[in-house]
Amino acid sequence: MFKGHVYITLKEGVLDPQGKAAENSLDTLGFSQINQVKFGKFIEVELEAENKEEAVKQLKAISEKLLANLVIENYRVEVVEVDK
Amino acid sequence: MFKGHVYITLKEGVLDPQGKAAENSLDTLGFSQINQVKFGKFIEVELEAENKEEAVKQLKAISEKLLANLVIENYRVEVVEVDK
Amino acid sequence: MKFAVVIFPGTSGEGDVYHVLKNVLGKSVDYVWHAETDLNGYDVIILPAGTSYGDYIRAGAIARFSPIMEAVVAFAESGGLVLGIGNGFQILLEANLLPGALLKNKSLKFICKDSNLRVENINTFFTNHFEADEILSMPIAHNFGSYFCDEKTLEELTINQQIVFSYSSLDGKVPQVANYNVRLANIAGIINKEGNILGMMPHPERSSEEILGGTDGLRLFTSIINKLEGVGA
Amino acid sequence: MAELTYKEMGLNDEEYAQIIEILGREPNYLELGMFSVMWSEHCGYKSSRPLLKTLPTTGEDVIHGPGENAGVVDIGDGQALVFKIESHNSPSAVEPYEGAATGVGGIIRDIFTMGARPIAVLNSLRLGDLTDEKVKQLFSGIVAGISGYGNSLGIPTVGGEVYFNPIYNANPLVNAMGVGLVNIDEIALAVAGEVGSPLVLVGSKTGRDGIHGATFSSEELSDSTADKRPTVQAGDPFMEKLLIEACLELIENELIAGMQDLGAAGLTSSIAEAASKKGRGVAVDVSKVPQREAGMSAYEIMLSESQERMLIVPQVGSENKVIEICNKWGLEAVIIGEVTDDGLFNIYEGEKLVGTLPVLALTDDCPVYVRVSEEPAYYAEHKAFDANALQTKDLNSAFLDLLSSPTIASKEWVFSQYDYQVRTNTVVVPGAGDAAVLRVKGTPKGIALTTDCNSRMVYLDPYRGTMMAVAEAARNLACVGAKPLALTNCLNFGNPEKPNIYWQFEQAINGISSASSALNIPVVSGNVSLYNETESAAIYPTPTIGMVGILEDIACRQDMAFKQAGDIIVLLGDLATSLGGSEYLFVCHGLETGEVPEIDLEKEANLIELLLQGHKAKLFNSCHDISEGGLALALAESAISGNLGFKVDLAADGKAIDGLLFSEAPSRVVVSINSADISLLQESAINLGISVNIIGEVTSQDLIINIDGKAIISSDMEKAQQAWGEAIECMMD
Ligand SMILES: Nc1ncnc2c1ncn2[C@@H]1O[C@H](COP(=O)(O)OP(=O)(O)O)[C@@H](O)[C@H]1O
Ligand SMILES: [Mg+2]
Repeated sequence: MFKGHVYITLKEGVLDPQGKAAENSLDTLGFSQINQVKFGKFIEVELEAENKEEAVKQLKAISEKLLANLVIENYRVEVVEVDK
Repeated sequence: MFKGHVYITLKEGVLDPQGKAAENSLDTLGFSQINQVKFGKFIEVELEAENKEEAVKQLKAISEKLLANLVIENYRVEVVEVDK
Repeated sequence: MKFAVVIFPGTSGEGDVYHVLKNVLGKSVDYVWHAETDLNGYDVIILPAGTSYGDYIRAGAIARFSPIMEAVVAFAESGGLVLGIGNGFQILLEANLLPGALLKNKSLKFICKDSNLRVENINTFFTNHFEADEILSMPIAHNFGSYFCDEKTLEELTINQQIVFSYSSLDGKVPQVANYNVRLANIAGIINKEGNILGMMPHPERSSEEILGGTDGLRLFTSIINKLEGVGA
Repeated sequence: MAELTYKEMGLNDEEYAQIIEILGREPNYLELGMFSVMWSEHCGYKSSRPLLKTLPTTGEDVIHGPGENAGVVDIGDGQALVFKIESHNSPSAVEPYEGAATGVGGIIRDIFTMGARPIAVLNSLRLGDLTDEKVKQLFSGIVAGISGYGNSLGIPTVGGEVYFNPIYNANPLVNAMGVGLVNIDEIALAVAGEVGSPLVLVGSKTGRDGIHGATFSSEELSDSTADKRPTVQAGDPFMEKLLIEACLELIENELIAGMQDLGAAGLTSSIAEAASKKGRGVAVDVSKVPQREAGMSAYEIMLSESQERMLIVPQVGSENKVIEICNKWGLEAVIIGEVTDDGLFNIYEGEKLVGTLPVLALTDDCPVYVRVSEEPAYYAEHKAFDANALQTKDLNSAFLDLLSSPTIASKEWVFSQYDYQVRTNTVVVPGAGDAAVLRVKGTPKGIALTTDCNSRMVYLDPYRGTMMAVAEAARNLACVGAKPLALTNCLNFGNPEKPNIYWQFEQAINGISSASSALNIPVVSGNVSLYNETESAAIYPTPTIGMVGILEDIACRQDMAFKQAGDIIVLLGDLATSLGGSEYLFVCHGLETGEVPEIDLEKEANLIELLLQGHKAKLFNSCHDISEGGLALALAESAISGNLGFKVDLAADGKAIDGLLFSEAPSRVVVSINSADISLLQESAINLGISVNIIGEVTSQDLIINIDGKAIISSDMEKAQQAWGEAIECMMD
């Protein structure tokens, strides 16, 4: 059993109104040292696989097929084996 | 200038309909080895700070004040110094 | 001629377009459940507005994998007419039947209101009952309604006149700026190069009866009927 | 989770003793938990039942009154409206988005549980001072939650109200009203079916969320509610949508003997209520219940308030068909038990019997309290207030201040987040009129929907104030052309164990009764939310009234917008001056006091009759009732909506000028009509004893009110539009 993480972020040049809104309210809240905020997704996955490579392959596959929209998003996967 | 990451996940026991929907869809797509999918947020932050501790403190502060909804969400922060 | 209105799990807007086609226009129309795989006998496929699969992950992300979508793709490739309204548009984008993607509204809020649209291209199956540069009023109701594509795609859309509807002010002015983001933001509906697949965020089915405040939307449906019955489909 | 004592579960010593007596032994933890939720205020109506019994609940159109999941009224052509209003206050105070969202989910389940297709949602909100950051967060979270849930169901949110008052800072109110349409012969009821019929649980898996939610919502909010946060429930509108379609398909195919949604107190309550209807018993095996989390105890499973679940009792022998249809909709459906004849609620964990108690003990033996009632000192004090003692104000700036007071200002910021058009039946949309109007496809008919309650008036005089709320709801329906049919109510109050609060409660319910019988509008459903208090204070008593009405001919509907310059403006009703409880006193003098204006229910009934006659004769070009802000603001709202001005001339005749402009005295409506039609209107008005005051005319621009020839209010349209149209937006974004 493997545990994987998928990180989904917006591509350069794609507007991130959520990030902008956060920057503004942080400003009004007095957090003047915050320069930039970018919103993305953090997806935790539990999966079965022969080995780590196999697991990475699967995570990439589901990211490209379903979890991320490659027109606007980039993704990064990471596998953490679960010690039973 | 520091770069920080904020990871926001649903608290144990809080319903994650998106995760459920993803699991079902992946199942029908033939990814039978995927057991569980949990949706969270991945937030990238650029901020000014004296030092790493200072930066961590700020990330925690903005997570609690704005980024995370502590009623149903947990958060984790992480700082990566940016080498200029 | 016969219309099909596809229903996915959680689809919420199917009844509105069905009502217009059947009761306002007296056309024959069926609901088609997403698990079906056969679209034989239909002339126009409509992916209705609203929500599907709760719009989880991304609007349209799950629906595009429903069994019926293979048939929709085949139908479209053979030149059949496909109309996606709102959520239907989002599904067409996720299925790569149209280019680009729809992002969260700038306001970060759901927006329900009447919008003014300028017709940018009247030489399509879907717009031949409009007049060039005519200003229409149609409601919008969406969360993810701001269109996005890369500059290259935008150039192609522009050159091939694939931008069919633009958001506009009443006087018909659409800021003709160079700014790529602003130009994107004005896009309300696009068509594929071949001209048989239209996706739009505004709701023609909600502006097809006087009692609802206007009938501009109705002419989109009569355009389709006109073209098809004209060519004896 | 650590075991709670019966006190922590909200039971007192007497109640605990009573339970021991009923069982003839100490209850085990599971049984205790089940008693505590069923005997909570929320489920057991401990403090309210005796008073609620006094409400008029019958009428020729009433098919089902209180007691079912929702009320049902006949609208002809074999169709009926199913509707109910319900609160989700404390969950929304803790988690505004999910709290409000699940509130919508809950009321919608009540509607389709009756076999009705949900066709509309309304929402009645009370929030604190909108300049307070915390209040802004609550406000946007609540509205986003209603929007997020309702919109994805494809059910239009067509109306409601929002009031702002510091009294609600820590105690926001979220009342959601659901409305459905059903063919009378397809109405479903929550009955247990035959002995031996299986109990089928459909929908979401059961998790640990919401355990003791019912108890929680029956307690005052204190800092310690922070510890109760695990009781927060998250909604899944997609699952709800599948449930709607599946359940309606089951009913269409006549496969159901009974159906009951799972709400407060989860399985315990819905099973007990279904079984009690026929004095039946039930045997349930919790190990059969699909679970979201590992290692859940019988206690947790029976008390969980996980959302989007339905209990179905199939017609004998049709359980497989039922499960099949549910599966087609992608819904999990499992048999978790069966109906028995021994009147006992037996809970098994596999083979093992883990709890057994009499069904009726849970539903009918819940103790009932007639609390002590005492008139609070404030009542007489406020009544004694003398408005003549007020320092004089510049009334033109008062007018502009009122226009931008969030309680009066345009609610577009709210309803533009709601899909109010889906289903393409909404013909008078939010903001356009005093009530929403929906067509009924396939008929010439329309239905009108509204919610109303000015809780400041109710606070100052619970009896009068509540009569005013009922009257305003009826008037709002009549203003759009609808005959009021029936009402639902959501009684939001403080802690009834406090004599002053119980007095408010008692007076308010008497107010509903009086108005309801005088106007002949029966009460067919409702909901009670008590203990809306923090350490600091109780909320204003807020008996929200939801009302439905019918238009036999939808062509006779009307909105509030002036239509053409030259039309004459008529005030139907009196030139009243009483300022008691007015928004003017609050906004311009910082006062919430005064004697609540008198209300003459017979006159109200006649006014409504006059409006209906006028609509029928198509006399009115606009119609708007006078409520918050008084005559001046009613005029302004009609003008702004129509983008036309007005010139009004009033004679003081020694009356107080600010009173003339801003009094919120009831039973008054502003209409604009064709000058040719005035005599017609006067005729019918005289017969009904309603005074017709011609006060001015519609103009192409500028809002002007002269008193004794002197311009008291004078504003250009742009200024007024901005003040009224952008106030809330400016405060929020
Ligand atoms: N929370 C809300 N949701 C939807 N519509 C609302 C809401 N609040 C107010 N509205 C709409 O705004 C208009 C004005 O509301 P209100 O001031 O309560 O009218 P009235 O005073 O005539 O009852 C009505 O059409 C009402 O339905
Ligand atoms: Mg009102």
